[in-house]
Amino acid sequence: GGGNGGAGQASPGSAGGGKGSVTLVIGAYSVAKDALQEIMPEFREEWKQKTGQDVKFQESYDASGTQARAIAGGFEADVAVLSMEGDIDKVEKAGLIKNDWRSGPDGGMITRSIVVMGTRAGNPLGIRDFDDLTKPGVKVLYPNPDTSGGAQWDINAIYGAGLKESEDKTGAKDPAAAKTFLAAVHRNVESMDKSGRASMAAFEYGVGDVIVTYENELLARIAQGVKYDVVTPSRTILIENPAAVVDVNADKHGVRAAADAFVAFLHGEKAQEIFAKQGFRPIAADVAAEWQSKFPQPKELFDIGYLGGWDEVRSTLYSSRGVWYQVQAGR
Amino acid sequence: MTNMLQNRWWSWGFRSAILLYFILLIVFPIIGIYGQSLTNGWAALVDNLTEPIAWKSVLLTAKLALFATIINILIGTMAGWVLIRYRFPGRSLLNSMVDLPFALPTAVVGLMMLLLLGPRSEVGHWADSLGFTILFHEPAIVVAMVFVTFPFVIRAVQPLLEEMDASEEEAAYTLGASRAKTFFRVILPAMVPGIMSGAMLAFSRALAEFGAVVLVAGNIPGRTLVASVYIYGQIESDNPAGAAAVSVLLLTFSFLVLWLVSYVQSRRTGR
Amino acid sequence: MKALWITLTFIVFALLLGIPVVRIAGGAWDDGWSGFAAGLSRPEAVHALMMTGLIVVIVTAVNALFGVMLALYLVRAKWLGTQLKRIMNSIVDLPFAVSPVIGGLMIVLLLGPDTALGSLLNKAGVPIVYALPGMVIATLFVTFPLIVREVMPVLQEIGDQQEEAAHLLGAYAWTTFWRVTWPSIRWSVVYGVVLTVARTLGEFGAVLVVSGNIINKTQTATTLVYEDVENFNLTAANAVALVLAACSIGLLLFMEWAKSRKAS
Amino acid sequence: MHVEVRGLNKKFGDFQAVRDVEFAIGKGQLIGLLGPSGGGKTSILRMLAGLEKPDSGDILFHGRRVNDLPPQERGIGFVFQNYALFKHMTVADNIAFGLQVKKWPKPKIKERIAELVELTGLAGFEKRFPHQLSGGQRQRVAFARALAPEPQLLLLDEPFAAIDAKIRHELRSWLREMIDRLGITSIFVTHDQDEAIEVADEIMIISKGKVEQKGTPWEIYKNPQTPFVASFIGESTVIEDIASLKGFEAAASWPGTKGLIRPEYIEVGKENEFILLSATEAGRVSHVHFRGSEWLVEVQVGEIKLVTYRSLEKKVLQPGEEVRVLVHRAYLFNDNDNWVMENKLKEDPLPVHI
Amino acid sequence: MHVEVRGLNKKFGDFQAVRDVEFAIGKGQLIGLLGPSGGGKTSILRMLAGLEKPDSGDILFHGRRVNDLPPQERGIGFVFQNYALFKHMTVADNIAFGLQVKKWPKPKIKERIAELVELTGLAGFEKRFPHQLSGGQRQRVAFARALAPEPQLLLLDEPFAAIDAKIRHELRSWLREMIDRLGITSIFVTHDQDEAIEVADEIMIISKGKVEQKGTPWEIYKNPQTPFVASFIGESTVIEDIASLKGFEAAASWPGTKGLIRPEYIEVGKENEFILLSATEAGRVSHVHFRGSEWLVEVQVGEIKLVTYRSLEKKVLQPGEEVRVLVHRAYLFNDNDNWVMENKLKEDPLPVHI
Ligand SMILES: Nc1ncnc2c1ncn2[C@@H]1O[C@H](COP(=O)(O)OP(=O)(O)OP(=O)(O)O)[C@@H](O)[C@H]1O
Ligand SMILES: Nc1ncnc2c1ncn2[C@@H]1O[C@H](COP(=O)(O)OP(=O)(O)OP(=O)(O)O)[C@@H](O)[C@H]1O
Ligand SMILES: [Mg+2]
Ligand SMILES: [Mg+2]
Ligand SMILES: O=S(=O)([O-])[O-]
Repeated sequence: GGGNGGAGQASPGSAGGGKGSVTLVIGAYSVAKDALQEIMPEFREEWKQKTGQDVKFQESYDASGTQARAIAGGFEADVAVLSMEGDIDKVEKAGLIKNDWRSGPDGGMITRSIVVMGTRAGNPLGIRDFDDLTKPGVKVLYPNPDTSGGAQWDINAIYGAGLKESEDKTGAKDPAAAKTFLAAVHRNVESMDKSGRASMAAFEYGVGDVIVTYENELLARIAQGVKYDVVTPSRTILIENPAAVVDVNADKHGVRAAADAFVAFLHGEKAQEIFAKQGFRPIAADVAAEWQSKFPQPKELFDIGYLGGWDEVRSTLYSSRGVWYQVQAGR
Repeated sequence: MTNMLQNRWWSWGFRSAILLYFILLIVFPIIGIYGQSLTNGWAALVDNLTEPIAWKSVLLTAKLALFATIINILIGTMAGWVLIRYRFPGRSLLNSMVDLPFALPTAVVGLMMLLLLGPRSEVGHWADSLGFTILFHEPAIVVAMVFVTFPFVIRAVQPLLEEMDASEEEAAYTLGASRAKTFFRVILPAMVPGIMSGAMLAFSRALAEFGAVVLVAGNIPGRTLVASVYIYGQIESDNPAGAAAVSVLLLTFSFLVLWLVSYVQSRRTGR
Repeated sequence: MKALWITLTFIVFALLLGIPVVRIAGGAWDDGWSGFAAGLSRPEAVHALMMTGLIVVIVTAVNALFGVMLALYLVRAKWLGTQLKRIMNSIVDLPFAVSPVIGGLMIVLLLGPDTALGSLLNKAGVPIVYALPGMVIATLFVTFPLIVREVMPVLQEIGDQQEEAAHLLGAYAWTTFWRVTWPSIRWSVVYGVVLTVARTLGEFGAVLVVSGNIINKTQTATTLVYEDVENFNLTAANAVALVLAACSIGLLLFMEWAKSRKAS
Repeated sequence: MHVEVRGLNKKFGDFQAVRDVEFAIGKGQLIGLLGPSGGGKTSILRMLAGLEKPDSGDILFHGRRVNDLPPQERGIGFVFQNYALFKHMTVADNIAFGLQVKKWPKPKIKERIAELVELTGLAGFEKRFPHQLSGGQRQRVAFARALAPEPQLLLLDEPFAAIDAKIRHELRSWLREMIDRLGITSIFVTHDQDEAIEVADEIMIISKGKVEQKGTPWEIYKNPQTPFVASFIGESTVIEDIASLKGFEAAASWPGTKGLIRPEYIEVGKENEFILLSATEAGRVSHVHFRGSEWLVEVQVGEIKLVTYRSLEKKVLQPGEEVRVLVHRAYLFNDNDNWVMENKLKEDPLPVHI
Repeated sequence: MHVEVRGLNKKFGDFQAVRDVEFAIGKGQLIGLLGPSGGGKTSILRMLAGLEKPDSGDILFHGRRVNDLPPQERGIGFVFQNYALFKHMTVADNIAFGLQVKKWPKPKIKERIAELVELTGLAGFEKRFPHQLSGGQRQRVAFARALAPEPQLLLLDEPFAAIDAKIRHELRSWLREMIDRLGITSIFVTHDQDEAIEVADEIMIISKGKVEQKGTPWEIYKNPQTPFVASFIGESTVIEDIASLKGFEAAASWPGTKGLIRPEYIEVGKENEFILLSATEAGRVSHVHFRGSEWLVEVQVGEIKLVTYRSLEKKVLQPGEEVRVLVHRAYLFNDNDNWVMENKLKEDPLPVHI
């Protein structure tokens, strides 16, 4: 029905378990939509068998940061599925997540991916690595890190690759060289769209030669029949996407059990398979092993820890006068 | 007497209702934005505004919005005129299409422009061969702005033309004025309030348009980043004060322009 | 000369409106009728369209009433000083100068569950943000100037003598309005309403922020389209967009028909 | 400009507003259009100006058919009945408009505006907008605007209706003077018969879309060709039983004939004021009104009520007073014919003037 | 309704349109407002109606101050100078409006419309819209609309300006009759002096925002209180050197005094037409015009040009003819004073009327 009533208000009497139905409100980032929508029916079935209760989902998909802010600002999601821990942190900071979500299985992460490059079929420009993005005349697409969580991963990857390269050459991390590298790539950027998806769309309609994006995004497009080449750079970053129960909301709606179960389910085999099919690198060890061959390993894969963790990245890269700002302002 | 009292109460009630609505719905959120811009104090506001990326985006937006508005004034006046004064097959279809740009979701609009102006389109090719790119450059932004503000001038001009008294026009003819002259000296000035009304709306809307622009603008700071996208970025990167600061700049600018226009107009017609 | 102008108008319309619409229509039919039907018959599409319809009705009604009244006051009222009128006049347009995103954000910040007013209303069972009321408010804010701006110039053009005549014949504000003023401003109100409807159909930014975009709950047609576009579900996006476009065109064709019927 | 109109017809829907109108006007003439409201005067002017397309008929200026000429090219000045001022222009701009169109040099335009503003008594109002003017002031602007470019043909639709007698008089003489000087042909509509009679070279009476009569004021007064004209021009009383009046007994030989008597056909007074007492009737004053510069006297003669004027210089008559009434003449008409009949008993030694 | 106005002032911007206007009008009176265009007549009516707020001053109806009463509650009928018809309503709907507002029963409204439509000669036009009417027809609709609800106070701003003499006459008499029957108080603006004099109980002369004089037509004519009124009312010639005329030599004792002579103060004729030849001047006819029901004769007496009328019944004078001129009286005025002076040589046995 209509639009009355507050968001996330579960149907009454759902707390008890056993009978009736329960409504789970999911606030997720857009990229996860296809996978989640495949997973939900599976969970519904399982839950029904287990408790005899019907689970209904109310889903909202938006850019990760937007979603985080919406939840922090009062959107009563029971489960948050976001593209990076920083966004879950936002929700936590708003006092909505009380448990230590990182201590869960897989450190709270449900999927992995890496930042890769996509080119037109046949890789006409012969792009092999991030270095090639600095060549004059190469038109590069990545989204705007101000608005897109994905873009932050992309920038992190390029910046980190620069850092790694300097470390490989000189033995020490040279932030200045990394910054120069990032700036050189940035000069070739044709457009910074507001989200990874928008960037992908632009690429799909003929804009640019190379897109820097999540591996799973590219794989999903290729699975749809679009012809791209995936170029895995020699040095790139490992992406980890978290999911967490928003305690305050789940308790308020009395759907704690289902919410916990759902998050657990996301870590489970069935869900991980589905994620993998959608192009995510599974996090569960057994599934990961099974899919190992499907996902090429970059020469040097680093994680956010290499850059000092999200807090450090936010303060050095994305602060108001940080590296990213200086790159844009051309300083 | 009860009748009179009733009337007084009614009119008083209406007045308060309107004013209240106006204040609550319009003035309040706007004041809210001003307040928001000051959450971190004046210094922060000044900082946010002197930020080159910020003011460059505002300048760019104002410039392009002005362009778009001028284009819309021209084609809007023409289309409004043609749709009201001439009878020709297809007229009502055209008239019904006027509001399309509003009804179409901006996401689709942006996408269409991407398709129509992009490198794979005829237009894109043609522009490329002439040595400039439309997409992700200023022309695309202007086209997007023109598109999303297209109905304003037309719709503001039309009812005016319908209500206009024919005799002024006739008087001009008898004084020897050609149709063109009559249009420019007699009819157009009468249309000016409508054109202005429409143009102001178009200008404001163009200043703030996001959805359609963001897909085709390129959003490169200092070059193709428009204010609304900058604002969006600031919000997304958890700097609502910075977003509000730029908004405040646009709002103040807009307000001043609007005030000036209404002042000049009232001076010009003595009303 | 006349032919030239008509041709030019056709060209402008074809370039600016015709081609995109054809493209959209073509896109909606990419997978033939079934794709189009599937795009529209999804439960979330049906729900989103209903949601949009509901908002259109409420917003149009409220803004038509208040917009016309405010236009009347801004043009005629003597109890508002000239200066005050001029300032209000300039404020009327400001919602347009506010980026819809920040407009929506303001509503979240002012009426969200964390604010005094918001929590009060929430307790009373009327949640504003991430629910219909907030979406309506956001849309009201965003579309507010349309009707006011349509009506004001016409009120100025027709002058106040007919209204004075009605007053002297004993007609109070209400009668005067309905019997004398309304027939003259009718078409401007209609155009304003059509614009409002169209804008409401197409409104995205502000609604996205205040709605939370919950599928089958607060998702509107436009936010659905946005999501479909994001997910490369272009056929469905085009199908919904086409419905919105058709609504807008249909509304105006209906108005034209009503008008011509009245004229004959 | 020589103006000729042939077989002009105009219908609005089913309503025939103008019906077979024909006339010719010589260059430099000033023609007064008189006629009841709704008679078709404005419609005729609008067709002359090219603002309305005739259903049939020709309009010729200088012998050239101009039916298909747009108004711009007809060289016309038009004062609209409802002024049709340019609302968004000042008085000065309104007047200047036609001159600017004709590309007059700026200083000459300024001069002309100054002259017309002075003439129309609008000095000091140049910067005002029409909505800041009084009704008469607006009309004067319309007048000045139409005259400014000194058009070849002037069409004035009640140009003085809202203006007081004094200014009207001045404008009228100035108009007359300008017309004579420049040889402008003019047609003006008026409801003021005195005005028409005073300034027009010829008068055209229009009623129900038809030209009832065209001629000099004196001709029309002296020899109205239809009863309508006779009763429309001047004041008059229609008397059913005219044969009952002394001196008009002969009228009885035309059955169905009525008489029309104007105030100036009648003299009232005490017995000593008349030489030809035998031609007078006995009457009784029923009313005396002051009428500006005369007394209006109503007298009852038998069954008949007659109206006449009496000089303020003469002895004031009192209601109820017995007086003598001399009816000099009457205008007789029946369904087929109409003619003037002098009082047969009057042996006035002077020749008959009327 | 008894109407009283005290110290009324109105400025438009810097322009003082109405200045200290004071007057009182008894119930059932019909007052004619006369005055030059732009004098402030419309402004006064608008303030009475409540359409314009006076800057200062009081308006009292029946002794009650109504300044703050909205127009709806003043019970006024108003005929606008430019009609202000409801564009979107037919003639019938326009007339019915006031009645519907007053919730008259339908059949009565219909009846009233029929009556007014008949009266104003608009039968057959009930279904027309204003833009399909001629100027005069529109004005008649405005008139009918204002009168339909039989208001207590009628304000008519040149209600007959666009209407021909005949209909005007009828409407006028009907108005007079209705006013008398219902005791309606009325104020009407007119530029037609004859009209004002004919129907008004009292006349108020307004000039430059001030009331120059208020009184019965006869009072104003006989005893104009300012030179402005004297020259505004009726026709007149102002003579600088009045003392040079026979019989007015005494005027020389007030230096700076001018004379104002009306046509009806003067008689012209051949010698045999005068009894008191000694009081006449010698003159020469310079022009003779036909003026509807009289001849207008211009005579030159020495340096002075005088204008007078001559009956059509008398012998026609020819331009250039030598005639005798008798000036019965003159209205003398200087900066301080004004008075009427009779011709000292005239030994008219009759008492002086004027
Ligand atoms: N557009 C129209 N549609 C229908 N009838 C019309 C239209 N215009 C004029 N008429 C009618 O034609 C007739 C002649 O109108 P016109 O304006 O020529 O009269 P007029 O002689 O100028 O009258 P007035 O002295 O009142 O101005 C009137 O009866 C009028 O009602
Ligand atoms: N809105 C206004 N702004 C400025 N001046 C005005 C305004 N309205 C009227 N006036 C001026 O006030 C004076 C009086 O105007 P008003 O209309 O009362 O004159 P009136 O006596 O009715 O003249 P008329 O006989 O020409 O209709 C005029 O000089 C006019 O120019
Ligand atoms: Mg007319
Ligand atoms: Mg007036
Ligand atoms: O949707 S993104 O935030 O990942 O771009």
